[in-house]
Amino acid sequence: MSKISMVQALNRAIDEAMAEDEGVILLGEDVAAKQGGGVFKVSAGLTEKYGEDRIRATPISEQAIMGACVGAALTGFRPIAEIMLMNFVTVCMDQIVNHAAKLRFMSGGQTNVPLVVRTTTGVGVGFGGQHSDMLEAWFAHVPGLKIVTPSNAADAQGLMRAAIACNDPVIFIENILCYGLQSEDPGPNHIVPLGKAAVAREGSDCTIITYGRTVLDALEVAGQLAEEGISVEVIDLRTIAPYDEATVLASVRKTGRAVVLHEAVKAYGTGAEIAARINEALFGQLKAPVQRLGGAFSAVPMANALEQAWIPTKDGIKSAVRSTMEWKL
Amino acid sequence: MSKISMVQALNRAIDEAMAEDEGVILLGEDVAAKQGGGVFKVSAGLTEKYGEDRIRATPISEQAIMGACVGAALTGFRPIAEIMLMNFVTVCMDQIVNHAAKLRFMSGGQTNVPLVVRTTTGVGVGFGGQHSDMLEAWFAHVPGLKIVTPSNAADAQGLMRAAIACNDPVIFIENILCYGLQSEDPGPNHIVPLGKAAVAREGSDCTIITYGRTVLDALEVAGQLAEEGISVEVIDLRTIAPYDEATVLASVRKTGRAVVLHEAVKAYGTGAEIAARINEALFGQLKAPVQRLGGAFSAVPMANALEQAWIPTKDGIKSAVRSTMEWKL
Amino acid sequence: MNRETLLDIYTRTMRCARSDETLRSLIISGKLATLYYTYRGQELVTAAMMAAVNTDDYLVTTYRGQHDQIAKGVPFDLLYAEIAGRATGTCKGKGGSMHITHPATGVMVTTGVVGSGLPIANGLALSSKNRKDGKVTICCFGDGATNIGAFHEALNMAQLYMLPVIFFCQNNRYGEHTAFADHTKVDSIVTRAAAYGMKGIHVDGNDAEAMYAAAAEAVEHARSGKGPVLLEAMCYRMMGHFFGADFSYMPADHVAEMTAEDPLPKLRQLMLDHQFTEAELAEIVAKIDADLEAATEFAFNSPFPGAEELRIDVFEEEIAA
Amino acid sequence: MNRETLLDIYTRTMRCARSDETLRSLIISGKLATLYYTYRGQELVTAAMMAAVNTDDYLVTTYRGQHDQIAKGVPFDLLYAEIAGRATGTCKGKGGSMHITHPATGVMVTTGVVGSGLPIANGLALSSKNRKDGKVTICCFGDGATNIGAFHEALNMAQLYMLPVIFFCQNNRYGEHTAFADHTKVDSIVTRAAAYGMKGIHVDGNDAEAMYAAAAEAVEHARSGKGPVLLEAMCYRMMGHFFGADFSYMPADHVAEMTAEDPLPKLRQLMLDHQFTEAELAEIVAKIDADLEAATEFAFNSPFPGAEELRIDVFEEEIAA
Ligand SMILES: Cc1ncc(C[n+]2csc(CCOP(=O)(O)OP(=O)(O)O)c2C)c(N)n1
Ligand SMILES: Cc1ncc(C[n+]2csc(CCOP(=O)(O)OP(=O)(O)O)c2C)c(N)n1
Ligand SMILES: [Mg+2]
Ligand SMILES: [Mg+2]
Repeated sequence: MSKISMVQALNRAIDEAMAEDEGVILLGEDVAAKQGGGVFKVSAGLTEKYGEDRIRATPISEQAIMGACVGAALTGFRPIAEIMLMNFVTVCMDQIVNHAAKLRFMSGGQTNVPLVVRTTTGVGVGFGGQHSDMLEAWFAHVPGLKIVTPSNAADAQGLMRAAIACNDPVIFIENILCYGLQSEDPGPNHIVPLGKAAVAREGSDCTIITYGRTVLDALEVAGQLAEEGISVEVIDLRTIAPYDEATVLASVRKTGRAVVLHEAVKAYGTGAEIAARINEALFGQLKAPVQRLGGAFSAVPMANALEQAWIPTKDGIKSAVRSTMEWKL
Repeated sequence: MSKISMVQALNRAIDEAMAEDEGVILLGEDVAAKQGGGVFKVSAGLTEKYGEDRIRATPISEQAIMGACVGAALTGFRPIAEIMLMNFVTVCMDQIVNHAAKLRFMSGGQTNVPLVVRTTTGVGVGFGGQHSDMLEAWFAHVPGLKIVTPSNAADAQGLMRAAIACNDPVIFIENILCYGLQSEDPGPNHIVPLGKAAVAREGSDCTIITYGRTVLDALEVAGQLAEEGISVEVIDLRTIAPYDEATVLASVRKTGRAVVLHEAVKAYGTGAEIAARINEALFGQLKAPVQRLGGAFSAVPMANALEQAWIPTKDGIKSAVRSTMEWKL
Repeated sequence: MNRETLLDIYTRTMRCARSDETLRSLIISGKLATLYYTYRGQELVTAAMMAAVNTDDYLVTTYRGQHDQIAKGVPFDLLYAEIAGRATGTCKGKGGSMHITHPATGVMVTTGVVGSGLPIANGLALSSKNRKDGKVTICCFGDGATNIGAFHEALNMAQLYMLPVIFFCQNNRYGEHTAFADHTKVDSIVTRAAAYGMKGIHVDGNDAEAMYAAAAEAVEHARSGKGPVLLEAMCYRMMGHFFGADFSYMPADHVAEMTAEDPLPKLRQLMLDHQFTEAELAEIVAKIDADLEAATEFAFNSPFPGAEELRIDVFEEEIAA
Repeated sequence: MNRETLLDIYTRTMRCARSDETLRSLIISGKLATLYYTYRGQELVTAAMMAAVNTDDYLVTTYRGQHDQIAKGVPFDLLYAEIAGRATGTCKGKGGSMHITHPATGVMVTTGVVGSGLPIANGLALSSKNRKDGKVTICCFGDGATNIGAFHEALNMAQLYMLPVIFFCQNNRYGEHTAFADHTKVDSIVTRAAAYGMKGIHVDGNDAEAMYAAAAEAVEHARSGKGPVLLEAMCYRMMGHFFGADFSYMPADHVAEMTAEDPLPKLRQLMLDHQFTEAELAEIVAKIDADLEAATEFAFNSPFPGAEELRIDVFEEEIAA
């Protein structure tokens, strides 16, 4: 079967959506043909097909980008806003949180904001403190937003189609390190529904719950632990919100053990909510405390030596699973 | 003993700090004498004493306010930035998160940002969706920030002194509904150290962990439950970061039961982290699952009927404690 | 200005003015408990502007925009029910006076965050430009809002894309407690149009004829594809920031000076000068007052929203209980 | 311009130019793996500016500000160690090239977020104003940064408070892949000064004499209490956004046209015109090259930071392991 990279997959999903619906438009810095189709080339070739009215390169004005997308969405467009790197959402949180997320509710359902905010981030490329943050926990705390974090190219394609089709605002978080990842080509018009986690690997002893790039780490660790006789089930959430609690609980009910893993800072990260919910639902039924793994409690350091120590390592994941297996009161 | 309101207490703490250290300055919308000393009058009388160079009314420019405070702090000033309502941090998150919080780390300790960000919020006054949010969980997720949430006037005074003295950035969250609250006057130069929770009421059956305005609700509920023979201990965190885990765990170890309560949206709120940590530390030692109470999963509605249903009620707190007491596997 | 337009402006103005009085007296009498941002002194600027556009043109406004909504055509009964937090309000009571939405009259967003409406207005205008639907978008905001980043970003983008949007600054000379001269060093906001290569218009908003001419010129410019306009209408906030708020920080002599410019008596005189009779004017007001009384009754007789509404309109799908 | 100043500018320029070459060749050869924003084409503008200020004046710059830092005086060895992620770097390797801080030479903040330096620069200048320490603050940023909200808020506040700050726009005609004319409709950034009542200066940044005169004028204005200045120096980003990045979106004929304006050969000619000899110039460069070689060696021989550094400098107190 042929392969497709995550960049190609995203491009295809947007292309398909644009072909299908004139209301799909894309705004962001450098996204048009004149600028080479985006810094990561996700929108390459689209201006040529759909024109500059639909693929709009913007000034460096994230509030204006987001506001324009919110406004257009209110009239029935399905805009995609590209925020070049996730840290830059900090200059347009107002538009996302006070407006995009709330306008359906505050208008009593008269209006809605079918908007996709595409952004990317990732630790491990030496981009340092202001270009590497994973801020999904902030958005998960905001009623009205959906949050997507694909871990592979095929899902990226299918989730992007679902995100564009969604009638509510979606934060679509890509990981720079995953852009080149190849998946088996799912073919055209592939759709992965929001709110459905994937069991990325089945297992019976311990569940790792994760999303985005760290799914790859979890799968690699699961493979290694299998050789030690530990059977790890890996859940790829795919969407953080809506949270697929049923899939998570079914797995943890089966294994009795859970490790929650993400690249974002551990403290007050999404892992806290997931762990709290597992504990609430399965109190007294767990064989070991739910463990959480996440980034260190500091800004992301630039020096490679430190950056690698910042991020949860495969060794760290392995020992978390092992200590969960060995846990005794 | 004489009484003092929270507004008076905050004013006194700032006044004392300004008298002591010329580096303490205040920037914010309407804060100077010409504007009446702030919308909530917290800075009333200070311009007259310290002059317009130190009490600066600003344009409506939260990024400029925060940036000016960050810059001044880098040179040794101890600025206080007033952000009129907490929702407006969404227009200056970049300065707080990418700069104030990170500059000490990114500079390798060469610079630091002794800044206090004062802001206020609160559900229950009919301010609606864009003026009522409690966003402390966002800040708790950001390494480098400290977070203060006083529940009474005396603490507000003492914590404000500690916050201004702190050599790192502090987010100081006030609650509009508490401004008029009276405490016994703690007298001048009262200091409450950051990172120390208070046992607001002792009890033996169940611990309520909370902070800010909901401490009052918890205390009221504890009083009522005492009549039913349920002995509730109330922990007032006072600072969310640093988190006083020792005090919390000591209490929950004793009671075996915990309810975490806050006004902020429950999902992905600070309660998730607190619950996760209690579960991690006391796995197998709890008599019931840790319960969490927080705001509903929607924007804050304006209509009073809905707003009251949005916020955790005293009845809700009561039944959470009761169900925790009655919990059976 | 022809008599028909003048009458239109007068009617819109008086709808604003009478509603303002009604709401203030409901609050004073304790019948209504709400945060209300009176626009006393700004009735005319918006009446003239809305007389120059169509009902289906888009409007974005602020917490202080009840006059903008009324002048645009939002029915009193739905508006009052919303302000009173009733299930029958424009937004089922969820939004409240700071967040009125009413697409039927083009009222797309009312925001409580200063400056945030401007970027959103661009999006509405971009929609019109792409669809070629011929609509213009009016975006109302105050003088204080022109110092916030969103203003700058929005104006630059609007000009770059040549969007059919009118940035309508109602310069009432105060942003909360801060006087115009204390929040910027420029003498007029319209100076800033040049920073984007944008057309700017400055007008005395208390002069009905000048105000209407300025509005019509701005609308013609935007609608005909010549790009956005920054229109600054000078007016005055005759009371505190919100109704009931202290405004002792406003110098009494300046208040007196500006009160002499009150647009309501001036407009009334203009009507008389145009041979409208006292009786005609009284009849218009009587009709408005009757509408307001009916709206008040409708609002107070309407049910409150039920708690289940917290799970509705968060997403398209209702959240499970 | 006197010969001494000219020599100073030349030396600063060549320190920037030689360092840029050094870093680029270290990256090409694979010895250094880092994201590096070359400032090729912008050496002179900053050299002239820094020649006009004192070492203890404050500087705020961006990811592309290595030339600003070098021209301001940051020692090569500390800078190179930081870029190479070593414990001996200015910031112990934690910040990296995008976040150089070096208070000893006034380098207070280097930010990677476009436009965010401007509000912070105000704070440094406010500190100087309140302390009356006579310092000025130089804030460097690009043309693209002038469309973001922080720019607007900062300029308005600076003028309102009459802060001693120079907003130094190095207009290199690109913001990432977007050409100047595609991100705003104004012909020059300095037009925007009027939107704040601010003094604006526009200068050909490839002309050493004009550039130095403009810098000196701006510094005199700010330092003497006359308020902030928006100084726009026209220059050109001769390569891609970061070193190694594709820049095929830059039209070849425009690149050629701008290359003819390259400040380095022009400055060299000016030196010769001022009777500096080839030998003198060569000696200056040789000395710089020796410094750079030593710095490179120092950097590569320095240790990496240890993992415990993740718990240090987050707060004043070290975080417990
Ligand atoms: C971002 C932001 N900062 C502060 C506020 C608080 N606030 C509400 S209205 C207002 C004054 C606005 O003045 P102006 O733009 O002149 O409008 P006006 O109230 O005069 O109509 C302020 C500061 C806010 N709502 N949003
Ligand atoms: C708020 C924000 N948005 C986007 C970016 C991504 N970005 C980095 S540099 C840059 C271009 C900046 O252009 P300009 O201000 O002209 O500076 P130059 O790179 O030319 O020196 C962009 C868009 C960013 N760093 N910050
Ligand atoms: Mg105003
Ligand atoms: Mg540039």
